[in-house]
Amino acid sequence: MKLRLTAILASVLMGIAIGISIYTFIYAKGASYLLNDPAACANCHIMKEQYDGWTKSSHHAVATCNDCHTPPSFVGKYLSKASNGFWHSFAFTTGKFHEPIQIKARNQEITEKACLKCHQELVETIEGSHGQLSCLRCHPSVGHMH
Amino acid sequence: NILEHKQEAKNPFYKVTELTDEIDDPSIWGKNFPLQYDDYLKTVDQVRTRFGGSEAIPHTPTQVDPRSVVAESKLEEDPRLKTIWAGYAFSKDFREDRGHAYMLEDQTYTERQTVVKQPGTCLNCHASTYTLYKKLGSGDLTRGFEQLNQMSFVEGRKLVKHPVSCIDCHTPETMQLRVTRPAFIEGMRALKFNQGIKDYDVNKMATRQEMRSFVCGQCHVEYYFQGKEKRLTYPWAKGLKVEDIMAYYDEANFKDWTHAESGAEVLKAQHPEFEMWNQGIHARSGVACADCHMPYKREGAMKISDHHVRSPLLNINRSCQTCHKWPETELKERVEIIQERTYKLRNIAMDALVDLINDIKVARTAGRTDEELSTARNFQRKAQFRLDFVEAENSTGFHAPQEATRILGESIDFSRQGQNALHKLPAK
Amino acid sequence: NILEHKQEAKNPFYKVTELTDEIDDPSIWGKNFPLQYDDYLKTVDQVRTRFGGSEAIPHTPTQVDPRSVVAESKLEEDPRLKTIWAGYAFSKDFREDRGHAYMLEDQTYTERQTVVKQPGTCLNCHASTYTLYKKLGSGDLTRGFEQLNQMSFVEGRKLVKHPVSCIDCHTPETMQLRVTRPAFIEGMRALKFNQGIKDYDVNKMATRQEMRSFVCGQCHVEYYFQGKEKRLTYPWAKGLKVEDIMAYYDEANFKDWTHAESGAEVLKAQHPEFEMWNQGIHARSGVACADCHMPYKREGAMKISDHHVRSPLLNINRSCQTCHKWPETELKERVEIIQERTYKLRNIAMDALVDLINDIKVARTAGRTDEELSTARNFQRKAQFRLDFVEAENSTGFHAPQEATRILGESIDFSRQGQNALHKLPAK
Ligand code: HEC
Ligand code: HEC
Ligand code: HEC
Ligand code: HEC
Ligand code: HEC
Ligand code: HEC
Ligand code: HEC
Ligand code: HEC
Ligand code: HEC
Ligand code: HEC
Ligand code: HEC
Ligand code: HEC
Ligand code: HEC
Ligand code: HEC
Ligand SMILES: [Ca+2]
Ligand SMILES: [Ca+2]
Repeated sequence: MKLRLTAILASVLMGIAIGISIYTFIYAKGASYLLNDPAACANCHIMKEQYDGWTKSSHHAVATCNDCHTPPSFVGKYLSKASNGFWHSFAFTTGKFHEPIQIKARNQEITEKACLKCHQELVETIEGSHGQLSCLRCHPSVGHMH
Repeated sequence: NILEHKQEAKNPFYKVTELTDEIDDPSIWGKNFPLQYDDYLKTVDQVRTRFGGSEAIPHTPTQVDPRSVVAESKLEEDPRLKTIWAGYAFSKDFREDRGHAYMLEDQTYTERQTVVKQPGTCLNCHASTYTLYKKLGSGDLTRGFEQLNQMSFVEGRKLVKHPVSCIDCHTPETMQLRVTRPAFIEGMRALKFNQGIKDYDVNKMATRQEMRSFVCGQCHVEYYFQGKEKRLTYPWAKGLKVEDIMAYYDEANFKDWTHAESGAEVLKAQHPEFEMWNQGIHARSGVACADCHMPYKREGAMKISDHHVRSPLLNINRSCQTCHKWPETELKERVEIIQERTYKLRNIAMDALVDLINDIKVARTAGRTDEELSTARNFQRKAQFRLDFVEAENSTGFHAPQEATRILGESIDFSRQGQNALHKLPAK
Repeated sequence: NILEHKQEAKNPFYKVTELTDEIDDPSIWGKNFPLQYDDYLKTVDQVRTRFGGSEAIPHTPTQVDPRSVVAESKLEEDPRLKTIWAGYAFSKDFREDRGHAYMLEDQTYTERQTVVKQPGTCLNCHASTYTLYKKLGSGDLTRGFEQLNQMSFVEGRKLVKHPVSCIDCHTPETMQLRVTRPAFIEGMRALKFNQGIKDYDVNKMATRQEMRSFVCGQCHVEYYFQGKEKRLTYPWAKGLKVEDIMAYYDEANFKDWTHAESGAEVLKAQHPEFEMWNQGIHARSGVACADCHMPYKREGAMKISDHHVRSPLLNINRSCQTCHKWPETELKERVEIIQERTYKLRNIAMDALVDLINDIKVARTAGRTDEELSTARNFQRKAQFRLDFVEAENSTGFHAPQEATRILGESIDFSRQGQNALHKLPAK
């Protein structure tokens, strides 16, 4: 009984949070989030650091946030953005996230693959047939200098 | 709530009251800067880490020492320290350091006060002395500083109210950092002169990033009281390395005390955090004290400096993870590996020094002359200062890992050589 | 020419010849991988760094030693080494190491060959032995390994042609890295067993990143010849720290030689790069030997591993700057600061050890019994191994800065305590 109550309570709260998040998503120009404009990401002050870094990075002229933070496929791109977009909004609104922000395994994977979108040819030689070669181990700073 | 977030982003702080250069009461500054003030007050917390932080030890208040809580005694933790400092006030009472909130009372009630009549100089690093300096020197900091140095601690103590306060690190109008301690200003001038830079003035010439360490360097340094004026002096004229400082003291032929058991004229090093940090890779990489001990934290849309100054191991994500993308547990382990290595060698160095002291004592009671003992005593002086330089440095080696173990290695060599020198004396 | 680049990129490996698991001649592999081969050939270059690299010293070819160029003699650089190794082949000839291209001839013509009859075991790390192992063991690496160990060096030498070659690190079909040295396979198995992992098989269980260090760990390690079978053994069953290795040797009560002047049964450490690197912050951060000694380089439209294995200080931009955004000069200085500290303490440790050896010698000639000398000799054994562990490690402390100075600090303590032990002997 008690359990059920808390469950209901939880889902209600969840509902509210989600509500707010969707509000956030819209208010924080969630729409532009789905575009390629890096400024969209910077709508969140919390993303400002990366944005500022990116403008100084070796890649600012050649790659936007989404080039490195979304999977190659068209659908995959929007799926991951929807999920990132929502969760970022959720996290941002509830303020529940680890600081400094750290890329999560799933997104790190996406980013690792993203490098190959553009550098496949260059690294064919070193990639080898065996074992994944992590680019970020040596190039963590290419995106935004840290 | 995001609306608020956007708000905050616009105006970082609200000016409630007009701050002047005369207000040393932090609670008034706190009206304009409540966030920093709240954190500043948190320095009363006591939490232990493997080698740092501090433990809250209950203490039954007495007439002479009304404190109800103190930090753990290092002398009880390691009685060898009593032998090493025999005859010096530190062998009476020496405790783990704790938060800034306690600096004034801990200094006032340490038993070290009961064994020696301490000068007003002590207060330079344990109280908010800026306004007092100005008052005593009628506007001239340095003259005020000289006045306080020459008072007795008891006299001086009556004239101060607060531990280090906002005004000691900040200019009220701009909140810019500033150095308010003449001893640091003079120490840096001597250091820079040695490097070929004339008339160095930290408040004019230091970069902002440097100031984020210099404000700490006003107190977290090795020091001595020069002459009968008891002028607080930082021995940096030859450099900041342990060898440079030792050379400075030798030239001035200065001694802190004469060792009770061995009769050697020895030195005591105190909290050379600034000097040690300078030898480390972080200083070289431009990482300031404040980066690790007062990391930025987010309050809504604002980034503020965490004024709860403490062990970074109690705040690893903010103190370290902005630069090191390793998990907290991993970063903690990295520190402890460095500290364990330092601690292990420190213990070997301590045994070596205690052995030397005992051997000299024996030779002395056996009637060896001062002349016969001089070589061994000189080795003790060398070994003692080096050991102390690491022992008294509060990061247990972290601020400069390899330098700390290198210094201990030399300390060991000197202690053991001292023993050999005795053995080599012609039998009689 | 863009077109050409595109070509290259499409099939990075021009398969001009079929590589089999029997070909140890690198020039044949070079047909498929000309870029790597060209760099591989560059290991003949000799360039000095402050503490590393190597210097090309002209040498007039003789009957016994036809080399026209050798590396500088460390014995002449520091004669104290002769005292420390008195009675051991190393006191005859010990030189700075140089590029892989020289490994076979330098081993063949070192004067250390003239003083002792060396076993075939030596060849494990100085020649391409993979195909030979297979031949001798008729397919079974380990059996072939055992065969070679039991031959004399002279016999074995006739059966090898090349220094370490492609086949010793690579599987021909995939170019995947592999470990071909049974001694490393067995050493790692023992080490992992000690950590609670059973039947560890490096070639099956190591990650690609680990392999980028393990291929080097096949040779850049401390070793000894076990029993009369002269089985090449890596003393890792208790761990990789100097204490663990020392404990292993003590338990096996193994000695490398009996010291000519002191009569102590001592150990010689050789190139423990792998062990030392393991104690350092880079290993902990997943940085492999190949990351620094074989950094990626861009050749036209592709990136390849620089097979010109050498001091990273000769290639700082590729070896360090991808991870450390500091100027080259700054990175070089950081290394040299670490090395200078290590070198300074290494010299102190060396003086201490030489003093002990001389004191034991004196006591010995004065007719002290073995029993009376045993304590001092045991101290010499401890001090000698620790000093050597840092001295023989070729990064002059860089691979693990604090660990290196910690070890030297202990070495100093043991040497000086040894002297004290002698002085404390009852007069007679
Ligand atoms: C609504 C505010 C907001 C916007 C807009 C936003 N982010 Fe974030 N982002 C966050 C927050 C909050 C986090 C921390 C989430 C966490 O760590 O759980 C985060 C974390 C991340 C992370 C690392 C954490 C992870 O999940 O791996 C990446 C990568 C990232 N954002 C990329 C982007 C990109 C690319 C855009 C634009 C396409 C973007 N963000 C737009 C708020 C935002
Ligand atoms: C949208 C295409 C694109 C993506 C995605 C991309 N890059 Fe690049 N990258 C480029 C281009 C084009 C250049 C050359 C630009 C220049 O030299 O300034 C470049 C340059 C570089 C360089 C050399 C300049 C430097 O910063 O040192 C490195 C290293 C690099 N990329 C690594 C990466 C890694 C690692 C990733 C994945 C995290 C990545 N790139 C993702 C297009 C891309
Ligand atoms: C072990 C370290 C390491 C790893 C792992 C690594 N790189 Fe690099 N990378 C380097 C070095 C060193 C250079 C500089 C080469 C040079 O200067 O010739 C480099 C250069 C580059 C460049 C610039 C080439 C040029 O000169 O324009 C690109 C692009 C690049 N890497 C992409 C990648 C990608 C993509 C991956 C992952 C598949 C990767 N790297 C993995 C070390 C690494
Ligand atoms: C060239 C590739 C590249 C581009 C462009 C790029 N990033 Fe990243 N991003 C990365 C990499 C690589 C990491 C992981 C860093 C690491 O592992 O240390 C990362 C991590 C992050 C993180 C998590 C914080 C962290 O350091 O782990 C955030 C947030 C983020 N990126 C946001 C952005 C935003 C916003 C933009 C656009 C303004 C952007 N990125 C553009 C490569 C890129
Ligand atoms: C790179 C980070 C870093 C920098 C920079 C740094 N410290 Fe520390 N400091 C530490 C760590 C880690 C410890 C160990 C804390 C522990 O053992 O709990 C420490 C310990 C201390 C302690 C003892 C703290 C305690 O809990 O007892 C003091 C005092 C101190 N540091 C002062 C300074 C001063 C002054 C400076 C600048 C001159 C400085 N530190 C620079 C990281 C740093
Ligand atoms: C140059 C600055 C400076 C001066 C002068 C100074 N102190 Fe301190 N004191 C410190 C710092 C920094 C600490 C904290 C680090 C530590 O404890 O090692 C400290 C800690 C202490 C502590 C707490 C830890 C302990 O030692 O038990 C006492 C008590 C103390 N001081 C007493 C005194 C007395 C008495 C004098 C005068 C003889 C004095 N101090 C002069 C800077 C100073
Ligand atoms: C006016 C002198 C003074 C200044 C300025 C000062 N400190 Fe301290 N600090 C002290 C004293 C005294 C103590 C010891 C207090 C006690 O033990 O009662 C101390 C203690 C500490 C501790 C130990 C806290 C603990 O829990 O063990 C840390 C860490 C520390 N200071 C860091 C800093 C940093 C970082 C700065 C600069 C931002 C700084 N201090 C500036 C005098 C000073
Ligand atoms: C021991 C030195 C010290 C003391 C005492 C001190 N501060 Fe600070 N404060 C700092 C440092 C260091 C910074 C960082 C300044 C910078 O980065 O330029 C800072 C920054 C600030 C800032 C700028 C915003 C921020 O948070 O970075 C404000 C406001 C501030 N302090 C208020 C106060 C107040 C109010 C007090 C007293 C309750 C106080 N400070 C006491 C050292 C100190
Ligand atoms: C503002 C940046 C910054 C901060 C904050 C910082 N570090 Fe570092 N750290 C560095 C740099 C830079 C180096 C030097 C290596 C390099 O260039 O990457 C370094 C090196 C190290 C090393 C290797 C050096 C050694 O002696 O083994 C360790 C361990 C380390 N940091 C731990 C920490 C810990 C723990 C903290 C927090 C208490 C911390 N760092 C805070 C930038 C930082
Ligand atoms: C983080 C970079 C780095 C890593 C990882 C590293 N080394 Fe080194 N190594 C160096 C540097 C720097 C030197 C000093 C070179 C000098 O003094 O000229 C050095 C020196 C050496 C030398 C002597 C070179 C000479 O010029 O005489 C050898 C042999 C060596 N390393 C082997 C290894 C092996 C084997 C590993 C892995 C087990 C390894 N290194 C891992 C950076 C590294
Ligand atoms: C476990 C691998 C291993 C074995 C077994 C081995 N070596 Fe070496 N040898 C090395 C490595 C690695 C170096 C380069 C590092 C160094 O010189 O410290 C080296 C360097 C040398 C050098 C050049 C530097 C010097 O010492 O003058 C000579 C000569 C040499 N070895 C002779 C021998 C002889 C003779 C034997 C047999 C008794 C032998 N090696 C057995 C790994 C080995
Ligand atoms: C088969 C044994 C063997 C293997 C495998 C091996 N080495 Fe060596 N290495 C040697 C020997 C032997 C020498 C000394 C040659 C000489 O002095 O004649 C040497 C010398 C070196 C030097 C000194 C070069 C100089 O100029 O002073 C470096 C650096 C080095 N090796 C690094 C490595 C690295 C990195 C790896 C792995 C990628 C590796 N070695 C793998 C046996 C080996
Ligand atoms: C001492 C060990 C060693 C020797 C000998 C060696 N290699 Fe390598 N080789 C490596 C390492 C380490 C890598 C990096 C592999 C990885 O990252 O998985 C590598 C990588 C390669 C690659 C993959 C592409 C690249 O450049 O990263 C090729 C092709 C290659 N080597 C060819 C050769 C040839 C041809 C020879 C002989 C002329 C040779 N190797 C000798 C250690 C060695
Ligand atoms: C693949 C990445 C990588 C490469 C390559 C690399 N390092 Fe590092 N280095 C690190 C990491 C990670 C640390 C640990 C500190 C940290 O976490 O930032 C470190 C720490 C250091 C430190 C501080 C530790 C100490 O003992 O003081 C120095 C100095 C350093 N590296 C120099 C070098 C030099 C010189 C080279 C080239 C010969 C090199 N590194 C190559 C990643 C690397
Ligand atoms: Ca403390
Ligand atoms: Ca060399």
